[in-house]
Amino acid sequence: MTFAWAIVLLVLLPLAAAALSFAFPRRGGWLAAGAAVGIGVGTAQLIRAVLADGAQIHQVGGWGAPLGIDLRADGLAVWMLLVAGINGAAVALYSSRYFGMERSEEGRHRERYFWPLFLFLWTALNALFLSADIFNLYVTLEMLGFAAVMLAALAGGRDALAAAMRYLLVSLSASLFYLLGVALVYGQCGTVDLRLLAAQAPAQPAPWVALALMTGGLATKTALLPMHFWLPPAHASAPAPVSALLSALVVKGSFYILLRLWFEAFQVRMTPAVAQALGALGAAAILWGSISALRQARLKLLIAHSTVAQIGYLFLLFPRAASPKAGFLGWSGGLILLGAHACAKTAMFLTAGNILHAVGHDRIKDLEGVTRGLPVSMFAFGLSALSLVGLPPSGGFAGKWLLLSAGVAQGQWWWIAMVLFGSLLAAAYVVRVLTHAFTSGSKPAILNPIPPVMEWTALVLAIVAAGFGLAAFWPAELLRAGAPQAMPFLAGGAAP
Amino acid sequence: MPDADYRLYLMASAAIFTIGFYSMLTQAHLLRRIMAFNVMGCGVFLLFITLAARAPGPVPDPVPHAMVLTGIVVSVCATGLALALAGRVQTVTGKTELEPGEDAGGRSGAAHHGSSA
Amino acid sequence: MNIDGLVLLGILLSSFLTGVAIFFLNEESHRLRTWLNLLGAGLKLILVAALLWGIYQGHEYSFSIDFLPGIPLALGADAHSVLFVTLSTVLWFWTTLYAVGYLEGSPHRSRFFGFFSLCVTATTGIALSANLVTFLTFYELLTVTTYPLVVHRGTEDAMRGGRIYLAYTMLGGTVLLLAVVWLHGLAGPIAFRERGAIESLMATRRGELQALFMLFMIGIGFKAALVPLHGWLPKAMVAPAPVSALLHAVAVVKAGAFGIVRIVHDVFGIENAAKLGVLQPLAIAAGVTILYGSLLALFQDGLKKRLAYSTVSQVSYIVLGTAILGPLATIGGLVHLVHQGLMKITLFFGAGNYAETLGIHRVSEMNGVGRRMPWTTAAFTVAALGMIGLPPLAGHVSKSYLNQGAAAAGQEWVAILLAASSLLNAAYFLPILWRAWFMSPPRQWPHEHAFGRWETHWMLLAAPLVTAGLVLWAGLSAESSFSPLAWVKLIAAREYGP
Amino acid sequence: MGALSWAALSLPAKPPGLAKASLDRLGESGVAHPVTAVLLNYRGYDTLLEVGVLLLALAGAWSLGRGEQPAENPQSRPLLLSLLRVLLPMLLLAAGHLLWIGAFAPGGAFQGGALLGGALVLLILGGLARRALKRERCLRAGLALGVLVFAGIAAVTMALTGGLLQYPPGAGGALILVIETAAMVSIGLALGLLYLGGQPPEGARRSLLATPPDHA
Amino acid sequence: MIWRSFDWFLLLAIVGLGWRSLNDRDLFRAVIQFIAFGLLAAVAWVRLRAPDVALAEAAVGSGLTGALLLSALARMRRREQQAVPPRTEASE
Repeated sequence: MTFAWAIVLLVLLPLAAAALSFAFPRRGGWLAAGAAVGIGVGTAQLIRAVLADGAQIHQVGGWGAPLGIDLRADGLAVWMLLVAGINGAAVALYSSRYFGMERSEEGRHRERYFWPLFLFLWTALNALFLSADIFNLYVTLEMLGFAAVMLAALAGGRDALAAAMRYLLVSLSASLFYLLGVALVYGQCGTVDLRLLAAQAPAQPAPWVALALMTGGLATKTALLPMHFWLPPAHASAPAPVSALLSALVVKGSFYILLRLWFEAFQVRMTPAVAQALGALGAAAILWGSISALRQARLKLLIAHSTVAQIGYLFLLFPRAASPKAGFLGWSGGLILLGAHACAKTAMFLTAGNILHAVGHDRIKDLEGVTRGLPVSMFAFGLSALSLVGLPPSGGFAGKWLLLSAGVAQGQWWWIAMVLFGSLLAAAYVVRVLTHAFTSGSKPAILNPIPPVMEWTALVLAIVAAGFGLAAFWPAELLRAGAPQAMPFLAGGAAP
Repeated sequence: MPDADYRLYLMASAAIFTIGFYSMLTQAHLLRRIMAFNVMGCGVFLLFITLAARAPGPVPDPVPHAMVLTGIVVSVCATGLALALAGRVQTVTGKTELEPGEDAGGRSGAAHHGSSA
Repeated sequence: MNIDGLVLLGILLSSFLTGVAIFFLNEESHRLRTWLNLLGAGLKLILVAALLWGIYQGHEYSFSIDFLPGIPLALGADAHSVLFVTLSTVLWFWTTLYAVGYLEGSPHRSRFFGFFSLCVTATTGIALSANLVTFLTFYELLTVTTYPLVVHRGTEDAMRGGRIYLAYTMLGGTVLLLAVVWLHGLAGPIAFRERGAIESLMATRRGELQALFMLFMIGIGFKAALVPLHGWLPKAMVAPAPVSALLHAVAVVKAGAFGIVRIVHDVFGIENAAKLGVLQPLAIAAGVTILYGSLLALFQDGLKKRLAYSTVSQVSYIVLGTAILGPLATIGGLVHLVHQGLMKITLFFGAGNYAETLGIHRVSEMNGVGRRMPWTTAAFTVAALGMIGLPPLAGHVSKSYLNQGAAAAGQEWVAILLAASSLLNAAYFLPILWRAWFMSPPRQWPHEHAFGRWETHWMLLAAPLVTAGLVLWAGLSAESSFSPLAWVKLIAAREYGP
Repeated sequence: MGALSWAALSLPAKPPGLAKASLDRLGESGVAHPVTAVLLNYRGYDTLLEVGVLLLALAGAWSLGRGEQPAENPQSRPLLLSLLRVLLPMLLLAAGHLLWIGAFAPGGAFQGGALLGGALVLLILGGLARRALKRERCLRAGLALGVLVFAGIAAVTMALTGGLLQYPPGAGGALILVIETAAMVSIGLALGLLYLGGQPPEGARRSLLATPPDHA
Repeated sequence: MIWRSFDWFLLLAIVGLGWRSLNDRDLFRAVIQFIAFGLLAAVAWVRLRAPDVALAEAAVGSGLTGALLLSALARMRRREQQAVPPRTEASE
């Protein structure tokens, strides 16, 4: 199967499924299932191709950059597709029961609109990861943003709508910042192709401003401190599967573009100062996010604030990977952490959804005795917490290990302390939840039964998150096999 | 019709974008913020089109034109969506502004259980 | 990796799969759970026996899979591993039996035994680790799997104890992680017993190595309960008795002591460590811990608390032996790893029996308990006398080797220290024995349960009797060729061999 | 703003754009108007996703619940109706014209779609679209049409030429026209229906003149 | 010269209208100014030789967006009037 067919499966199939599920609202679940299978096949094929032959390029329309749009699958892109695929499929499975639980007119309405929006979101993610064209990335970014906002609004309550409104305004402004940057880049370089930009490496001032604008916009969409304010309310008030998508995947879309910009197209501008500055924001996010997660009274808000902190970890990738001493260690560490966080966060939000539905609230201090009613869910929560804290052999551990190793190789002790301290804070806030869950309360307090599929989906994802450190060498291999030639820093700090 | 003075247009695009962004930050009414977004967008489009007009050759560069067309459609979609959402926000909360308190993040729903279920 | 290596994997999986299976058992399927537990424990015993036999036959065991990029998850069976894995497997079997009896009828048993099995998996994993990252992995797993056991009762007290336990051990784990990452950054991935990397750094990176050694000792010292990192141990006493037994004799504290031995012997090498000048501070820390633990034990009225402080003190014997250069001290320290385990588990079984049968939690309530529960008290007495170091019991063997080793190394202060500690041991154990045997029982016990024919449930009785027997055996047959001492001598010979 | 102006002014006076490249290869694109060539051929993939965004925006708006009929002034209705009678055919004609001339002159699916959308808004305002708005299934199909046709053609070109949206030689013009027609219908519908601010109101409503109750 | 002053005039008008439309106290007037802003932008596109964009801007950017804004404003006002107690000050 050629790369082009994989694109048909990864982009056109979910897009068509989205349109069809809008046209035939009752078939949404089945269409999503079909799209999930197609995406699975496409991703598997791409992984195989990348491992065998390195990065793959497809010139849409046969024109080729700069006139046409190039799509590209390299190790990074395929890894992101895989992460999105796993989490997307899990959320789809979960949602097949979640929205059906509510038998009201409103519940049916939600289910009808969840599927097209969800499929658009998945289309946008796949298209985003495959794109090598910064204007095309803008279009995918908008699609991603719209789908995310409307999914967040699906809960329909007062909080959810206000949060979604804020999210939309923030997201739209951020997109325009990005687009303005694209305009400046095009005016300077005459191309919007990532690889051609990398080859040009212009030194004029305009790209600096462009890069600053794009970074600002994308960092806002990624909810990097101090532009994180919109995230907790939006992620916490959305329906559980949507929260999972938002935290696990949506913020990573814009983060991925940041990686592409700084490490590929404009890598000449990746000076130590820039890397340290981005890393410092990440460190601040770890602190702020963790401490405010500690102070939350509600489970979903706690998880949402933890996302802010975990995003901070992702930004530690910049100072780590930008160094010639540790490049690949930091790079693979950050990206493995990204995958691990996605799975762990999805599992956590799905668990929170189960709890919310089962006991009718998610106030942490009143969760006593929940373990008895929902042992599988709480076990899933515990397992995903392992990964969030970074205990071995979880994916979170593998990622942090590599980041720490990179820090040691660079001799930057301040960052190492930050990572370790962040882990302790993470341990503190997850233990806060587990403590209440383990306390033998007087009442089991389970109001509504939870369909087993919803509990087991969360558990399987949690097992993936907690166990995939055991296979951490594999994504590292994938990232190396598919590393584009344009990323010379990856040669540095290769794992022995 | 002689060529326009492009420097003027470039500066105007920067000004329009800045005005839009400033209002996005300072205005509270949702309708104004949505308009502010459109004004910002207009600034970006003006930059694109000016750059296209500066391209060497007899005809302007069509690529930015196509990009702007895409952008305009996206922004009208965004406007429609945002207005619909703003309408719902007003129906549910009775307000046409977002509460500034929510900016802090984390306050929302401390006492109030979101209707997500 | 070889086929033999699968035995190692089997040793881990025998309890891991049991644990996972138990999680999914219905709370009511009491019999099935018991059988599963004993099956897992028995299977593990058989596999360990097979391992011992194989090693005796000259087989080499190793198992490794890819883990982090460039670093495998590796298991191996060297002399240290076998010593610790045998100890923990044997004691686990009896603790399981004991726990089944102890928790009869209490809630959340599936959860309890699930984590119980996982906890032992982690302990055997620590024993069998063949490199630092594997060690770290199981070390953290141990933290995670013991937490639910500590908080098992779910009371306010339990939760508080659990929080403190977790805070200490997570902090320790973090420091250990830092040390491991740092060492990997300096020397690349290291398997145990390969000291080339360290040796090449000895000349150039002396300061860093010293700092690293300190970090390792702090990181592991939390679990080994070295003063002042011991604060969690008395608080963790809220756990049910079998858990305390496991924590003190088999799993957590012991894993800490074992970790210190590993780092000194197999990562740095005892001679390198001596050249770095880091052994003396470690010895002093151990000495302080020994005295401090014994002193505090003296003032505890709670029986389990007294035993807990006694552990703080006794475990540092192992550390002390490791920190003194010379084969005799090494033997003394290592053999105490086994002997202390046997004695302490017996003591905790005894304490559990008193609590479960008569509702006794305090030393002051123990008057005449020997008449009501002679078998339990006999086992308790054997272990307590062993702790004091009375010949021919197990404790005596360890202490005499430590004494001789210290003398050989020219560290006379150790002899004084040990004498003082023995006196203190006697001071806090003998009054208990006196009360138990010679004072008259009260008219009514605080909270008496009837258990039929025997003085208590037979499962609760069997375990301490067996372990007390082991204490006797380890002391009496110390000089035979199948005792822990013989095995330990082998290790020491290799450590100081050519 | 200063930095922005400074950056914009620092851009090269003759930017190295793609003007020449896009004109040079116009012959291969199947259309004669460069902007249409960019939109539907060189960068057709962008447009495919964009048609998706349009549908997504509408789906998003509908997900918020039912919209409302805009309240209108009864006095203005006769006037509006007579205006519509003249305007509507003209708008439809103009939309078709724009679509057709898009191949070689300014115009195309977006502009045509915008006119269609405008016509739809006028119909709604005039209360003439009431029956049409009740046929939700047709609306949904019409809205999805653009995406489905576009994606379908993308897949077909894949089968024919081995390249996504790589039109077989000579067939470019025709395929682009098919895509544009379907896209124009969907664009027009979507833009017009966004005006309602939600899903079309339920058909049960008696009179357009009655103030619709708030949809909570 | 004439064209140059035309550019000046056009751009000043656009910037001015942009500012006014976002800051006028009366929302209705603000929307009308916004529509005018869009139409002037369309003129600018023509001036920059972008007739496609001008067409789209006039139809979509100004026309449809204006219609959307006006109807949204009308709906908002109606909701405000229906709300109990009436809150007129929010429309400014």
